[in-house]
Amino acid sequence: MTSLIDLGTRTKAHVIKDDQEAIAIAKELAAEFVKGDSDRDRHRRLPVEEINKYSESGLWGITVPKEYGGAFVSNVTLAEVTKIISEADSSIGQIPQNHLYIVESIRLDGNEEQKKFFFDLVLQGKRFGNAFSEIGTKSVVDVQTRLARSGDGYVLNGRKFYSTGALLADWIPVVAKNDDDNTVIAIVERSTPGLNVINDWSSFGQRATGSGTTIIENVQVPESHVIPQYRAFERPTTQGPVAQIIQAAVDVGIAKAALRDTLFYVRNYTRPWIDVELEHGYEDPLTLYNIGNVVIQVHAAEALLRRSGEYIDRANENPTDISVAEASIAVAEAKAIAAEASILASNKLLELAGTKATLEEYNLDRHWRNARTHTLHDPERWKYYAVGNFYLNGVNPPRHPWL
Amino acid sequence: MTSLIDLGTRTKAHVIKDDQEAIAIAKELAAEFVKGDSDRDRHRRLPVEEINKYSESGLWGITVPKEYGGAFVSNVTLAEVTKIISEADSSIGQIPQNHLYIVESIRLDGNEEQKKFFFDLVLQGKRFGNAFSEIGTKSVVDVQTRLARSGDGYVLNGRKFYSTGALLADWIPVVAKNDDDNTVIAIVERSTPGLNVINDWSSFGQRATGSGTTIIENVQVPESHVIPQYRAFERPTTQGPVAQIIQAAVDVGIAKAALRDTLFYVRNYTRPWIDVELEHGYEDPLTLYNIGNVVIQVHAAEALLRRSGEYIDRANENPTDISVAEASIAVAEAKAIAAEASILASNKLLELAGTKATLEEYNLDRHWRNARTHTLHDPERWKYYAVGNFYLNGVNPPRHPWL
Amino acid sequence: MTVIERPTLENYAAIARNLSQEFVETAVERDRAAGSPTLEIARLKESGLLSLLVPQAYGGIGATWAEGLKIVQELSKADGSIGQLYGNHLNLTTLGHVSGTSAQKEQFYRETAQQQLFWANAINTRDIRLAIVPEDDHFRVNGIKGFGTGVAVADRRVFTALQEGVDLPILFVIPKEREGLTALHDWDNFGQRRTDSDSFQFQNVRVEQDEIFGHPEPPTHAFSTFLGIIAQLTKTYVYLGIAEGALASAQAYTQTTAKPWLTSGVNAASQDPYTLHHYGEFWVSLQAAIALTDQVAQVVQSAWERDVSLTFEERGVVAIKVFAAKVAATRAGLDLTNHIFEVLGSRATANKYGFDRYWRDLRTFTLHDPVDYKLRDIGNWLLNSELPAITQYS
Amino acid sequence: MTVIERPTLENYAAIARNLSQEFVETAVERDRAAGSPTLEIARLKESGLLSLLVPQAYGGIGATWAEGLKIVQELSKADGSIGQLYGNHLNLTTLGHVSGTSAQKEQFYRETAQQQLFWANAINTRDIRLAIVPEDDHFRVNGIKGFGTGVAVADRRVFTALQEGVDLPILFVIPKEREGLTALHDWDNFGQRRTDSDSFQFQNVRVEQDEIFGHPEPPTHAFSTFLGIIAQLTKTYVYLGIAEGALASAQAYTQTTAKPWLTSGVNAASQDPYTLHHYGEFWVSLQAAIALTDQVAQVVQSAWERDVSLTFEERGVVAIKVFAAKVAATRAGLDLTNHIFEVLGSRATANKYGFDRYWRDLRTFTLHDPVDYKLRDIGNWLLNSELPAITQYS
Repeated sequence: MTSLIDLGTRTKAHVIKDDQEAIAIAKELAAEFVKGDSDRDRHRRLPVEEINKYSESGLWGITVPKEYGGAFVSNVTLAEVTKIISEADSSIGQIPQNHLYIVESIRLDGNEEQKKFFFDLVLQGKRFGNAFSEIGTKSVVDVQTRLARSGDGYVLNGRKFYSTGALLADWIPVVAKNDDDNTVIAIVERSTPGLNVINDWSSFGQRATGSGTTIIENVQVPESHVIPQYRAFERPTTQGPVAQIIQAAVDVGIAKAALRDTLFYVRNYTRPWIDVELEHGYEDPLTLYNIGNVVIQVHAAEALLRRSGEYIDRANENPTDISVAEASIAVAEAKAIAAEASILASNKLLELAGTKATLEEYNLDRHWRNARTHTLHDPERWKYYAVGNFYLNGVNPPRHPWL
Repeated sequence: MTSLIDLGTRTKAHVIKDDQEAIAIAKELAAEFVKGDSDRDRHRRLPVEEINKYSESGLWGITVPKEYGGAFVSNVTLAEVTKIISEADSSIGQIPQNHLYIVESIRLDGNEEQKKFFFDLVLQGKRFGNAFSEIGTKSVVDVQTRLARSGDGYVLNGRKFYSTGALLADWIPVVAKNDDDNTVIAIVERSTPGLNVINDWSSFGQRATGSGTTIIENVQVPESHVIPQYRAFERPTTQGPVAQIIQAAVDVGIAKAALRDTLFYVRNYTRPWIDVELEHGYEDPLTLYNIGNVVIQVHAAEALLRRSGEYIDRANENPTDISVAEASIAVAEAKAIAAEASILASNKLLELAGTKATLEEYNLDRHWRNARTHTLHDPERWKYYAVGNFYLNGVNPPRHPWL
Repeated sequence: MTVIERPTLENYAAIARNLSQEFVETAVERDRAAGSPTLEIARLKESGLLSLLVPQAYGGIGATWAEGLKIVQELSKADGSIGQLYGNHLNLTTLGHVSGTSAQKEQFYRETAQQQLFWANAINTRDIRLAIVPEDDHFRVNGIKGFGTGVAVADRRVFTALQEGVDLPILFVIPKEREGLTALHDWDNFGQRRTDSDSFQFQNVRVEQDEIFGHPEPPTHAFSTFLGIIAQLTKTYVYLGIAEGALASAQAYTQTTAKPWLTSGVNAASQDPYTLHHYGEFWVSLQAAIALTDQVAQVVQSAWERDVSLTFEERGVVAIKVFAAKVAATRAGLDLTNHIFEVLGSRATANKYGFDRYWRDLRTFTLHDPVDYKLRDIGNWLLNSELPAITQYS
Repeated sequence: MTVIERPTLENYAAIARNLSQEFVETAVERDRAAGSPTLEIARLKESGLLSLLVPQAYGGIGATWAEGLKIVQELSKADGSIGQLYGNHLNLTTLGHVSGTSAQKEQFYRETAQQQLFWANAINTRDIRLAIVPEDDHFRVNGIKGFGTGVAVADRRVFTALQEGVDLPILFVIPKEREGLTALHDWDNFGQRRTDSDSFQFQNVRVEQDEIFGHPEPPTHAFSTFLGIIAQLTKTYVYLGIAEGALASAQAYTQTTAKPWLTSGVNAASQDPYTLHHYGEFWVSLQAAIALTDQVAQVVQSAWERDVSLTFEERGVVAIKVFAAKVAATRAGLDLTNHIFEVLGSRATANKYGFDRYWRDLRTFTLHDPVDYKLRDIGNWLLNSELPAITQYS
């Protein structure tokens, strides 16, 4: 039994040719997505139509290598696109996170046949979801889901939580241990019997991601749909940093959204405080001071995000222990500062706007709820550790999707 | 009467051809300057020999326009060079600050004859000092020094404080009000009768800058040596942002120096604290956390410094009200974050190194003293104001050398 | 219905503690439901704690401000909405004492104690939509007033309205039964959701002479405006309570539910060195804010006891101290309610835990009036020896 | 030489205030000169304040810890070095009480009061270069000991040394006259410059039986190690004093000397809205740290009065509270001594003002033992109910 939601009428995706086009299209889409952002959050509404538009725009295919017909944009651009969309709606910005992760995984560890097959699907506009994380395990690397050999194929069993994007996906990649206890990814088509995706996401933030539970019962998987993911971390690759830069870009997007609403609200609504003789709230020198501070923190996060994209691009050209470690560390820096900036900006928004801004009709707390939820994906405190250990002791960070 | 210090034997400066060469030379010089940094600070010794090497290297001429034989490097490079030298010795890094300001002033407001004359001197390795600020006035823009018409030339009278670089300069530009009450710069050769530079700099930081007092008594100035500085602020020019990016670069250099010494000291000397069972101090997870945080703040300052250089370069290509305002604001952001980073890094250095690091022999407090002194050049709090006012209210910052 | 011991100076704190523990169990649920705090007020009445500040001479428990405000903190640990409602109530029960005639003082103290009356208000003098007009020997009130925290369920309801030709707002109290008042049910904010801070529509509401308080009027003595300072301190205790509640829940979650991070090398979340560090930070800031506030409460209590002999100078200096406590509590609380998540992890964002309510409540209530202006007043006193201007907020 | 009233419980605070005001006038000059605090100790002796904690039964002033440590804060306002010297002294004068026999307690209390003896030490147990060897009925000590704060000018000098075959260090006190001790004059640090914390070379120094304290030894009761906790609180008061001194000087400078910034639109630096804001911040953090520390001092005083009945559990909980105060004071002080410059401006960096001495002193002294480990202990207590390990620092 498979619970399927209607994905609506979809057309074949446009194929984007270069970085510039990707950014231009992202800006267009963002202008549209921002309109319903608050409403979707309030009603926990899955952005089905928006995600169709997003994937049809070709932006879900921009990391496909050139030899397979993609634009293979730089990681600077990938981060920029994610940031632009996330500023408009951070749930929509987060949804392709795992899709992009899988595209990278196929690029790094898929065989030629898999690359041809899946990259073609991606360029057509097909979407990958995610069934990676589990609940009730000892830690994030403890995977209970098993992919067992069965005839000339495999059979998959397990239960996943935090399945961001799975509800809206055409294919759902499932992280599992194989018979050798290596971590692999089995890519399962959404209508496969035994696959069940439930929208039971109940966090207070990133409400429209529909990051719910995936139940996998005796799902048949052909060998050709299994990616040997563990290899990505046996040698130096950009798998980890690419996963993280998208995360960081979502956080920066949230920070920018909070800043945007601060500027709008304070400029248009905030009254001057009674203790100061000013005509308008936006003249208050302390308000300006605080806004200046938020702007600077947000720009610093943007600048470190760009810088980390440059490091990943360099590591991609020549992936070595050190170039990949540098990329991981640069992304960790960006993610740490992005988390701080998003928390700062989403708090200051309300402090500067004033009590009236707490009315549910404005829904201005969603930026804080989104920031606070999304920045917890993996703990900030261990980013600082990794950065310190690299610079002080020359210890390369561990290779996994959280660095 | 003029007090002259011996500037030693000097040779004609090398002429640098491009950005890349400038950075390579800066790195070479830095490796040399860093050796005597602590010693010069401790003894308040003027870096005469070092400044000769610095100006002979050609780095004091890199902003001379191409049509006059200079490399006219980008402002990204100018900031990078200043940062590299300041990391090695922030006093040396600060000394050419006003020289570079005057080169920019001549480029913007000198006439053809002045450009030919002074740029040629600059490329030869001649140095400008500075006699800009005054003490005991109402605020920094209140200038008491007067340049009075006298025959076909002028006569100059006044008293200046904070004359960074003047002791080591060949020419000393003096900011004065002319008979029309406009602010001009009179460039006076060091041996001119009536000019007296005293090394009475007594701040606790930036000790080797010899930023002292200049006394000007009835100094004769020919018309050809007067630059109509006020014009730089009547139209949109990069005069202000260029002045500020050099300041910001010095602060970033100080932050980097503090971080460098933190890594060195903690790695080599710091014992583990008794409450934790570790063999080495550098394994302490809290130390690593803190170092990670300092690294990120310093990198954020570097990234915003580079970004502000890009803004100035764009404004230089097409100086309009908005492009110059954007450049000023970007530099204000960089300077604000650089100040924070330098204070943070120079404090954490000692916290992480431990009590022994307070021994005078290590002289590790110099980074804090330098940061605390140099970041006060103009108040941080009004940077935040300018940034906030620009982003919230669309108000362009005032045009003056402090923005 | 539970039979409750009548509270005395010996047992009121224990009663409040029990009540707080009772409230905390339903806090997440009540926050989600929002709506009217009918249940909470009923339980407060039954507890007998509504007469906490009424002097024993009038039949009350007779606690001091320093004692009474600790109860505001205790209840706020469970639920910021209850804390705010109860804090406001304590303030309003002394209105007859501070701004009333001696007859009003006697009447309001006594009936509050005897009948366990619950007080609420919509005083906000920045809202000028309510008009009062004299008519024969009484008054009539028409218009709208916003932010009527708990007014819908209150036995005594305090408002301000403007009278033509009179500069300062007129302060009055009317009983629940008084006709012509309609709640507009427009309180829909993301925090302090259970305070039911609706706007109220007045239609020809009658107000008697003896329901008008003598103040606010041009203050002839400093004491008449001292309740404004106490109100600031009361909010401070609500902030502290919310922060304390957040810390206690986070602590329990870390001890029982949170998981160790994969690179931490420890077996339990409660052993993570950074988690220990963060908890240390939370605790230090919170303890410092509590210590400062408790110290200031003693100062406020002494000033209160000076009654009408309180000078403007004394009042101003007390105000500065209260402002400092308020800023410290705001900072520590916001820091804590933002950053507990970093040690709790992703799963703690699930709505069933309701960990966001601490931030939503504190963020909402700390916006009541800006702390930046409290800092300015402190700076202005330090550098220029100026006392804060007397307003509803200072 | 000024004739000074003998201090009593009524006037000791005023005497300390006068002395502090006297010291502040020469503070910049003495900081620059560094060297030995001969003058300062002479003035302390003359003041009679050296017997502040000696019980009246032994001829002292008889102040409590809570009272005595406020004097450490008062003197530190003028000069962190004096604060440290005096704070150490107060601790050491009770050494006979905590770790001695009843004869030692009586002797040291009494002679300190009668002769106004000044005490100093180099206890640092992490420094293991000093060896003590039994010889007939006495001992001989040889080696080197570092960080002898004020030892050079002290009448009574306390050290620890290691004895072969004995696990724990031996604690002893010797008079100034004792032969064989040489100061190495190696204290040249950028802060607390006037503490003269030299290393000392011991050459065959004789130590009598009755100069050895019974402790540290494996603690049979918690009280015997309680002075370690008091030492942490004493440092906290030095930090608070340094910060208070910095704030007071900054305030005076802003009021009299600082200039308004060109775009500020105000006529005096003391009117700059950001300057007011910063002062508000400084004050709030400092007041919160002071309030917490004063509250904790009361707790320490109560624990002290429990004497040998103090339990390890009680000792541990008091330690946690002291740690919190220490962290709060460190944070507030460092923040203040770093950021005052932003409101003072460039000219305030001139050496004649000496504004950097507050930062140099505080930065140096707060490194004594890392606050991060205090935060860890607090977290470990909150989450795992573990009490801090008993060391010289806890």
